[in-house]
Amino acid sequence: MSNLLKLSDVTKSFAGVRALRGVCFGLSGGEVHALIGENGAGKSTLIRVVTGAHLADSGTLQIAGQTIIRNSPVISRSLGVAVIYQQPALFGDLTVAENIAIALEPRTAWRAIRWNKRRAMARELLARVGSDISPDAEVRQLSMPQQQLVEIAKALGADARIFIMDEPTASLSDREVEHLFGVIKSLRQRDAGIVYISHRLEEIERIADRVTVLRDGTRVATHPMSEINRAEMIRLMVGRESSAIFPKTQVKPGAAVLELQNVCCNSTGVHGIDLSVRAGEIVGLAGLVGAGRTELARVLFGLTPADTGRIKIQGRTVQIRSPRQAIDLGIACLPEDRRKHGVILEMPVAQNITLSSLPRVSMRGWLSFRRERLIAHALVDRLGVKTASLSSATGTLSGGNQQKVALARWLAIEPKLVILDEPTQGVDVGAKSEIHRLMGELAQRGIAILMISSELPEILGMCDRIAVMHGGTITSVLDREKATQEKILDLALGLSGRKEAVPA
Amino acid sequence: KKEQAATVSSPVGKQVVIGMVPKSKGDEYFIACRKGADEAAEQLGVKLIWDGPTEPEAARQNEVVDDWITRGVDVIAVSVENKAGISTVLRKAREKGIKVITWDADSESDARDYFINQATPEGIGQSLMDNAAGVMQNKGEFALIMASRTAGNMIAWSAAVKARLTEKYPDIKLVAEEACEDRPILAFNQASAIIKANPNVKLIMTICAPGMPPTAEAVKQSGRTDVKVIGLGTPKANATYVHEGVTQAVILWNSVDLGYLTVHAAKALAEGRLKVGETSIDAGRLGKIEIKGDNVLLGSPFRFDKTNIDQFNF
Amino acid sequence: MIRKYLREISVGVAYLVLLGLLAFKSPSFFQADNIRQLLVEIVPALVAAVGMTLVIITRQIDISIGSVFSLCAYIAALMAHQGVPVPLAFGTAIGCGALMGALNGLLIATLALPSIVVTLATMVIWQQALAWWKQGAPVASLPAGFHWFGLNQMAGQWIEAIIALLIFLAFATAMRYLAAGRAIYATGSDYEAARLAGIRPKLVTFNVFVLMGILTAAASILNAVIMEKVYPTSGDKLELRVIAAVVVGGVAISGGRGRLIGVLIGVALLGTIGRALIFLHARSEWGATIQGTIILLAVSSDALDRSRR
Amino acid sequence: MTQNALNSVTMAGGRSGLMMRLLPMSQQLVVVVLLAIEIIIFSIVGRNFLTVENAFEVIRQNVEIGLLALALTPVIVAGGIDLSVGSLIALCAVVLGMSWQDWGLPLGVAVGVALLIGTAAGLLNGLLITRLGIAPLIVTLGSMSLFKGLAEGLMSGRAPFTHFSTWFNELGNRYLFGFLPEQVLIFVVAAIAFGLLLHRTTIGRTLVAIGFSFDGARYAGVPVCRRLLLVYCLSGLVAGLAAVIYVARVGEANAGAGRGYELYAITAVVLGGTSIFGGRGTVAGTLLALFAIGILRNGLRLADQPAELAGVLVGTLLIVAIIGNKLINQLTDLSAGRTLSIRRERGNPT
Ligand SMILES: Nc1ncnc2c1ncn2[C@@H]1O[C@H](COP(=O)(O)OP(=O)(O)OP(=O)(O)O)[C@@H](O)[C@H]1O
Ligand SMILES: Nc1ncnc2c1ncn2[C@@H]1O[C@H](COP(=O)(O)OP(=O)(O)OP(=O)(O)O)[C@@H](O)[C@H]1O
Ligand SMILES: [Mg+2]
Ligand SMILES: [Mg+2]
Repeated sequence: MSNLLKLSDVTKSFAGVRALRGVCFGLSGGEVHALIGENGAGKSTLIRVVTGAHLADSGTLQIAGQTIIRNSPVISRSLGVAVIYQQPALFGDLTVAENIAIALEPRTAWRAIRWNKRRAMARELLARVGSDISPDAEVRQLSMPQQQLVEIAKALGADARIFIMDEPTASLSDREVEHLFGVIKSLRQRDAGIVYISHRLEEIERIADRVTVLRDGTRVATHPMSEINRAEMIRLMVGRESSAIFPKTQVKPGAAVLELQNVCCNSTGVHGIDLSVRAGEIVGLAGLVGAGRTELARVLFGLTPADTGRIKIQGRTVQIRSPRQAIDLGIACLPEDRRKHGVILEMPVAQNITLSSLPRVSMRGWLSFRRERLIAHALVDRLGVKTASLSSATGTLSGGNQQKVALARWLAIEPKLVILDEPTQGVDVGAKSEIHRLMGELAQRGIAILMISSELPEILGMCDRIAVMHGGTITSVLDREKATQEKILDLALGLSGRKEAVPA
Repeated sequence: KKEQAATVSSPVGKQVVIGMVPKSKGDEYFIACRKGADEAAEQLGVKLIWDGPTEPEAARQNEVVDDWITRGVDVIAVSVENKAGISTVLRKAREKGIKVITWDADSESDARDYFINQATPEGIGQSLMDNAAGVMQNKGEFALIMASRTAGNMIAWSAAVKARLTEKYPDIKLVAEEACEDRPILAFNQASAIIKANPNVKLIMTICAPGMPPTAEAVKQSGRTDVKVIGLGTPKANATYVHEGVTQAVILWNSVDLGYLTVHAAKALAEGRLKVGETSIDAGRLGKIEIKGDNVLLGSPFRFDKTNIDQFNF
Repeated sequence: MIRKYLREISVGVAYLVLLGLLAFKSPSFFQADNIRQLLVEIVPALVAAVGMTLVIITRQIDISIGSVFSLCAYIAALMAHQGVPVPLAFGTAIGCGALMGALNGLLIATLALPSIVVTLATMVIWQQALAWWKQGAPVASLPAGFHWFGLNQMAGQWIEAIIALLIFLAFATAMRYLAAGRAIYATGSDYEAARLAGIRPKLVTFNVFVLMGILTAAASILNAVIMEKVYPTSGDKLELRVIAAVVVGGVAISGGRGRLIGVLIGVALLGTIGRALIFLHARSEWGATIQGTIILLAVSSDALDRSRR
Repeated sequence: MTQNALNSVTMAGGRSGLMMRLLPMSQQLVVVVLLAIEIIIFSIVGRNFLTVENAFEVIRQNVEIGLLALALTPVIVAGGIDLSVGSLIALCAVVLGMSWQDWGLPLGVAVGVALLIGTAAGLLNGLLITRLGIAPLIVTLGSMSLFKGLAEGLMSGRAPFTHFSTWFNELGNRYLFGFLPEQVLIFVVAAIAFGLLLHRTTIGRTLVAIGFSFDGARYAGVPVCRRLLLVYCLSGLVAGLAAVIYVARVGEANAGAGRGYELYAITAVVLGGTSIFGGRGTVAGTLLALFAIGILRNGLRLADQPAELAGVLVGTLLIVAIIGNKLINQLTDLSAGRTLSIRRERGNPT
């Protein structure tokens, strides 16, 4: 096996933060080398050092046997490194074809563009990741998962031997994940090496040959997959025995909090939605990418108001025309895209937390900074947010902690119904189990929860009932007992379910 | 303390300080005025501060004067952009014991001691219109390009022109009226368009010093020898066009002398030599200049044409 | 397809309506020499607008072009006046434009300062410096080679139009079919992604501002040779006119989007109104009102489109 | 877990907390220094510079622009911009004159009408920006030309309106107790009002949120459209007020009023450390910058220096200030890369 990648005691720190401390890492042809660790452990930073997005402070880097002095995205690429970054690095205003082409074509500025060639190439690559996105679509009109797919296609296109994937499946649903794994296998046969980062350990178990665990910027262990199990991985990542994931707490559901009857929203393609969520109940929304789960959440939160149908909150028929109204009705919504919608990165933690409950921290419109600090402090403690202070910019927190801040904001309004859109996406096991624990706690306090997740184990583990969406509508609702991975997948794929589909 | 300040800024000692405000810096016409003012200041050994708006905007002049009141000058001489506007602050200056002169354009008469009167709006309007009529043999179409639609004096002048037109020249028709915002290129474009759009326009009158040469240029480039130009401007800038016969006449007073005279009057005023009831003032190379009431008369507008334009270099 | 070019189409239609009105009300508008005059009138704005388009696509803005325009033309004139060979004078002017653009670029690209603030500052500086330096005196008695490049009037006018057209076509094609052009779109669309893709966004931004300076200088020369004198105020308010034309032409102020063809139409539309009003014998004091209305209508048009999807 | 979070909050609070509060102020600090330098220099070279009268004179002369700057601060903090305020002064001034002289309304009422027009114009801007989602820069670029055009059209070559009642002119020229200009009172009130609005009310807080991230604010249930409408209406209203004071001070109303003021005002706001990208900004900073500029103009004049020099120096001041601010930022914890990649997530700069 050829040695593709070799890092030895690489160190990298950002003003203040020591992101990497003397990390060693290797990758050889034909293997999938998984890189795991909690949020902020340094995974992304490590791979950004390899790709030249960041320059290491010290340590040596060898790509394909060559020692790199001053790395850069261009150099690493020329040496056959292809990368899928955690935040898709795409050009929203440009077409899919061009996004892919820019990554693959030579760097020279005085080069003629051949558009047809670009389109053809894009179509071919997208097909390989099993997607039919039009090459002429503008990327900014694609959903997050679709953008992920473009990223993957981009990486595949490069005739690279080193593939680096930073949480590629974070927003993908099982079908695309399967496809990706297929691709990875074929790459592996071609004797390429893959560095695979994910917070989903079952994925790791399936495809990885080796696992390296990072904690606080140091490498704690590297093991062949055969010699390590999930519990061990978690222990290494977290540095302590972690509570079981999905701690489902049994709650006796109360009266219906949310009732939907034939809700339609033409602009988003959501139609014929019938669903009810009772107090203390956790209802899961499963489905493939683009099934319309997030769209439904947006309808309920008044971002794209429903055109027809009836929405009842605690038995009262209501109109939800704006998020403001939704909040006044006691509806909270944790959005899918944390960094864009979930929190305001530049704002201090405290201000982020109280943003949706300003009436509670003010008298007749006058802010009371004391109350703000009190409320924020209380929630920061309750959720165990790791932050330097209440007044540090939320953007300086790790994604997982940003997610907790976003959640805290919604707890601050003391909601009746909480909509969670991919609440644990890209969140590490530690933070993840805390978020799950919190969900249980909320349920016990009689709050109704509607959770969207692309991670079936999570759905199966957490939910009392599971509504499966396909093509913009709910094809069927399963009870916890009846639900199995296979069944849900069938329904999600629209193979079965038509018969049991609730009449619209 | 003030004495010290004075001596600091002027070793000569008690030197007369005159603040002179043009309507707008960078306008050829006022550049010419400044020439004369500097010349006189040189002769008389007075300290001349020359400052004003870089673009015609009413409030700017007030601010200059306000600050000079604070600074403490002996005489403030203003070429008034906005009559009512400036008068309030000029009165304030007089209360503070500063002598006030208006030149080129007058303020309200109680707001200043003397007006260096080279022409009233009516006077200008009349001679412009009369000259135009002369060129057009009292009939036909003509167009008007003014510096701006907002400056008070512009409005007054164009009004005066129109008044004269309706009162004396029934057969002359004003077919187009543009404002060039004091921007030569606009005057050029507007003139060229006017000529094309109004085939039988016989004359373009441009009441805007920077706008006049471009107007002539446009007429010249249009190749229409039958269209003539007159207007307010400085001789030197228009000389070539006058000789080429495009521009028939440039109406103006000798603006260098205007600046020159203003400074002389200012000094006299400051030293109390210019008392109420004086009938004349001795203004250096201009000799004795007549005074009527509180108006120092430079003489009525002057008509530059082929015959005399080369004698003036401003 | 129609949606993609909605802005170009709607603005184009508006322009055709205007021309139709003229053809109907005052056909004399379409005399050859009037059209030439019109071209000459529009040309400088067009060349500057090409530069501004690049700048705005890079998600920056440059409001200093008015001052740069005045200064470059003035420098060229002064040199020519002092007997420097005209081509050399023009060359130097362009060089100065490049330098002033480079200064903006340096502050904006390397120090990552907001372009609107930087260029606001340089605008004031150049403008006031020029006013201070020469107190607004125009440069007269220029050598023969200056006015209309030493050609006769008609030839000069055609040359102007042709030069501008060539510049336009060159950039229009480059922006679509040259990697360098696409790099500008990429940089404006997402700076960080551009960096990761190995496009050097700093360099791109810097170069764009240098180009802006050069094109501004070129425009100022095209404008200077029209008359026998060069005035230090020749560029007043140019930035507003140009930016307006560019956005009317459909270039997104948020960067990354827009096509030069639209800009061409935008410049033509806004550039024709003034002259058109005179030919329509309209009360010209309403000119600014009409301009404003057109700008607002144009930009509203694609807002409606956005709400449709 | 909860335990150590508690610690970390209480422990690490101090330093980075202080930094967070100081960081947005760094440019204000730079401006303070520049201001001090100016004052020192001018009190040496300028005549009667360091006097109470002059101090108030400076403020008095900058009241109109100052008002605009105050109103623009929340606009820019909310991530917007309003180029139309200068032209709006002209429009309101003309309307004021007309409604008084032509329509024979009592001057008091005419003032009301002017303010109303201003607000309506602001509303127009706001509606175009929020309902149609067009970039503020573009909308107000258009309305700038529109309002100016309307003003000129309405005047159409007639003489400016003058000879307003004395009580009205005094509003712009009388000195209470012999030294305190009346309009300065109005300005002080406005300054305090805007200060409170932006920094002490929930509205101000939501404006900051909108400025940092429009979408983020929307998802947090902030009534973004209503808030934006509010700030643009306010800036319209204040432009109207500025027009009234302008007319009162200069004693005449015409379509040339307030030309170019928008740039002076914007200069003051950004010099005062308000981020043109939205989010960061303080009224105090705006005031500081306003004085820095006003004193520069005034001081140079008292030192017999030409206005152009003042212009050049203002430009230089602006560049020095933002560079200085940049350097300070780079010394503090937020590295360039950090701020940049966070900016990535947000809308466009202009
Ligand atoms: N550009 C940056 N500037 C400053 N600090 C950074 C930067 N990038 C990462 N860090 C810090 O470096 C540490 C490691 O970040 P990194 O993104 O590598 O974590 P990660 O392992 O990718 O976490 P996740 O699982 O959330 O992706 C974090 O504490 C983070 O705060
Ligand atoms: N540009 C940046 N500057 C500073 N720190 C950063 C930057 N980008 C990421 N980080 C830090 O890196 C760590 C991981 O962030 P990253 O964006 O990789 O993950 P995420 O998408 O935020 O969410 P998660 O951490 O759950 O994966 C966090 O501590 C975050 O604060
Ligand atoms: Mg990461
Ligand atoms: Mg991450």
